[in-house]
Amino acid sequence: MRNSEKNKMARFCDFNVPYSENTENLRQIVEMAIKLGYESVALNCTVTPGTTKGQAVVPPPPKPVELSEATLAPFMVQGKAFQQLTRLTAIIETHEQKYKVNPNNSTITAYDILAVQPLNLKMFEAACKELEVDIISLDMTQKLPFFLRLTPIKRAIARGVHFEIVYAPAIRDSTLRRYVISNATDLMTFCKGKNIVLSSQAEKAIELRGPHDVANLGVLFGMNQAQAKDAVSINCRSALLHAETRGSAVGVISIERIMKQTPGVISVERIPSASTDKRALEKDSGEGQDREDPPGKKPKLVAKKKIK
Amino acid sequence: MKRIVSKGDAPYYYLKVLLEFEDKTMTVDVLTFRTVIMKAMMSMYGEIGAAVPIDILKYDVETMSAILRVAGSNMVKLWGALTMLSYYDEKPCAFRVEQVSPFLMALAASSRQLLLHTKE
Amino acid sequence: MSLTLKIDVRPPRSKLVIEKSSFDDDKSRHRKNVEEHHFNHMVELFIPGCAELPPSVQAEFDRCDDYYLIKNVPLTELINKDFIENFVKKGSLYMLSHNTHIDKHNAYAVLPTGQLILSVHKDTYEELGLVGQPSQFNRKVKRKFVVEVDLTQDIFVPGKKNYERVKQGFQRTKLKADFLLSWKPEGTRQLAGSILSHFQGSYECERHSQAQQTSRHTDLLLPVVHSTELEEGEDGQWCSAREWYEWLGAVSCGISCNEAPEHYISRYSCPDPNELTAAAVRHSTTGFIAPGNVCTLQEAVRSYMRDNKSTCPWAALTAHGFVDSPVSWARREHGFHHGGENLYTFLIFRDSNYWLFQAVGTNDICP
Amino acid sequence: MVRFKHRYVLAELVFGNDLLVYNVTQRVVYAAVRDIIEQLHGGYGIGLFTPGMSVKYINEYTRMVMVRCRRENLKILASAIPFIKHLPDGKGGQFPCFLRTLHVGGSIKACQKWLVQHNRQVLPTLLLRCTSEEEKSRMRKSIFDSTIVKEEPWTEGKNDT
Repeated sequence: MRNSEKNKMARFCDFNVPYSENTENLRQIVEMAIKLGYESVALNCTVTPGTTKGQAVVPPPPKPVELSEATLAPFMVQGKAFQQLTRLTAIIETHEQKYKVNPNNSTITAYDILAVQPLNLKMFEAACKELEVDIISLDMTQKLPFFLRLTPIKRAIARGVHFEIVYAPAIRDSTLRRYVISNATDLMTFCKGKNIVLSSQAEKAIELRGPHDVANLGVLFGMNQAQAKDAVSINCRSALLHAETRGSAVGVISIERIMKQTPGVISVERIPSASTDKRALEKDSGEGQDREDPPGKKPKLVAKKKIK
Repeated sequence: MKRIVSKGDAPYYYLKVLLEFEDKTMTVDVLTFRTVIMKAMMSMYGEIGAAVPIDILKYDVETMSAILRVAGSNMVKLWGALTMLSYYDEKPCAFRVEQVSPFLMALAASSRQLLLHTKE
Repeated sequence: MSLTLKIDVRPPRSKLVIEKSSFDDDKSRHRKNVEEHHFNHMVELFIPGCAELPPSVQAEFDRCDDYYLIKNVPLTELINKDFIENFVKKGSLYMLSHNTHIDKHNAYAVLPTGQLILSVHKDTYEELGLVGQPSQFNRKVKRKFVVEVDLTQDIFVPGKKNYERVKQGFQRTKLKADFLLSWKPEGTRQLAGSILSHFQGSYECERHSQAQQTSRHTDLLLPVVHSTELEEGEDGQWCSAREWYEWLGAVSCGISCNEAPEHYISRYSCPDPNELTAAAVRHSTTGFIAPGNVCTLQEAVRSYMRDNKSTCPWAALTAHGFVDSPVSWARREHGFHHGGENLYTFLIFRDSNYWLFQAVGTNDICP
Repeated sequence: MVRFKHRYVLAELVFGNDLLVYNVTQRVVYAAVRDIIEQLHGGYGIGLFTPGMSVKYINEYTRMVMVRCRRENLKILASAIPFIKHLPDGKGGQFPCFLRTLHVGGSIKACQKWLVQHNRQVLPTLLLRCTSEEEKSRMRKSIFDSTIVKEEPWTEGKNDT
């Protein structure tokens, strides 16, 4: 599977670099991200599906930014590589749009990460409970159009879906900051610091902040020290791994991995998923993010199996 | 022989920070630098935040880097305020926090920036 | 159940251990402390009342061993039988993976006691198939594991089950890293350089030497300390150990604290009471410094302090540990949260008393 | 049941001049509290504080206000209330006024019980303050139905669930 080789480490990630046609600006942002110590960024395309009749308007994934040798020099060391991912954020408001975010759509699967931004409670609940997405992003720069509820959030955490908090708007403007803080702390009361991804959405290079700074912001939003650091490293990785398994099949799957050196099945891991028994899920929810780490090297989908 | 173990919250925290303007030619003197920090605290935590004692132990005008000292209980707040700062005098800028430690001694060197020296 | 958000704005935890003892004390652990702190990247000596570094001490600094950087070494190379027999068992071998951030990457180290320590992520751990302990930090979510392989065990030889298992694991995972290496052979018959020739054929090797730096201070205010009292004197006759430690840090960072600037800028100044010294010298060396060197250095400083009749009231020797080392002291696990500090300072008095400051960051076990 | 816990702060509006009756609404008190918190605790304080905050009750005659906040934010509110010095009079000006915190309760009901007790004690003094019979009857009425919130409580947007 893509990227699985590189995903072994708890690298620092920024999963929201808005993609724009302005390549120069984009390059500056990515270069700044490298300078600050990020090892992985995701270029984000935001779309409102279903705006025209018929097929959703989903652009093909953006091409990675071309970087000079000099910027990549710190990664030339053994075992490191800079990773550029692509991410699609779909703004959903109606049921019609919801069905457009279909993992079977080939343009959508071409993206590494799939995120949704629900605009009302119905869509939020749908995103938490059933939609096959990796990240739920809420527009925190204004008063949320609905009240968060514990049940769907719990469900989303159990499914391994992550919530995103973007910090760059808070840096940009003091009014937006108020809303971001208020919404982020609100979200934190429900999810208790679990399954949070902190990302930038920086429009300019100067709006990016270093990973440790961002982790500290997480503490101000109500996470504890360890959780806050995870929100810029491990959780991003979990979201990415969630994305990879989503691409392989809808529903419950088990991955069997075949080693090169020793032929035969080495380990079987199960990924908790939507249609699993709810009780079993809640039991797992504590370490849900950890359980779903699929094995590192070349996992090969062998069989689909339902867990009773 | 006597042994004192202090665990948990350190009385002071030290931050090695660097102020960066989008316009690379900008420089500020130490007084302005202090004002920038105070403004950052003010906008984030209001008057109570602005009253937090912060010491600039060392400031280098050339690189606009400084070593700050703050009470341990206010460290997270100060760091957050520095992170959130985006403008000074309408000019976009950012604080880069390079090292944070409860021991001033630890800021003297960092093995992550270790340069291997070769004898000529 | 109620929903409450507890915002805990306390800083990450840290530990500072201050110990007071005498070099003459049988129970004194000064030697053990130095020897067990395996990986140092900077050693700094501060002597007040001296304009120049004493020649005997300078000689010790010059005698610090060179170290090597060996690139792209697979871990299977470390369990090579020749390597274990010729180097691990015949001397003190210090190896530490270079440019691996312990909070993000896998990190490896070989201790002079013959243990190979791997601090690996969950995926690598599972693939490795070796028995290890989950990291002491973040116990709830097990994401890092520490695997110890004792290289010096008699049964750890090719053909034995354990050995083959380790070897298979390393081959399967293809773990590789750049290593910093320093080797001190037992006895004098062998040359330290022979380890280089072992690797030179197959891997890119670089020889590095310690970088030394001296800085001199004039008219410096020294805080007054009393060798037997760690706490502040009741009537302000001497400073507390903590104040002194902060002050030494300030000197090392190049902060001038003779007089406090404007109150608005900083309220820090040299702790009271203090006395003026005409000159002071600070000498540091950076690189990959084996504890043996620190030991001899400490001895040299002690003998200088005993003989010298000059005005120097004390000397301070600080060693900074690698922030990304998987162990801090002995085999105590070390991690990196925001700083990864692990360092110690000896404050050596003329009357063979000493204070030892051991400072560790968040993800660390109390030394 | 999962719910937010709140704290209700009962405070008395103290005007510089007792004889003037100002038209103080919930909206005015809400804005005053919010502004003072922003001044004292900045954007971070206001961001933490706004969710769950509302002015639940106000009585112009007995000059009582009840402010609700989340339990964990009580300290912020309690520390900020003494700093209110003025309230806008609705004509673009300000009049001096401060809030005297009288009681903090965990539910509206507890606060109401306390308020009834309190009103009983201060009723004679309140009645003295009135100048006409009509005013007296209005005062009595307002005390009797002190339990009933006259308007919908005003907050920014809606209340929490």
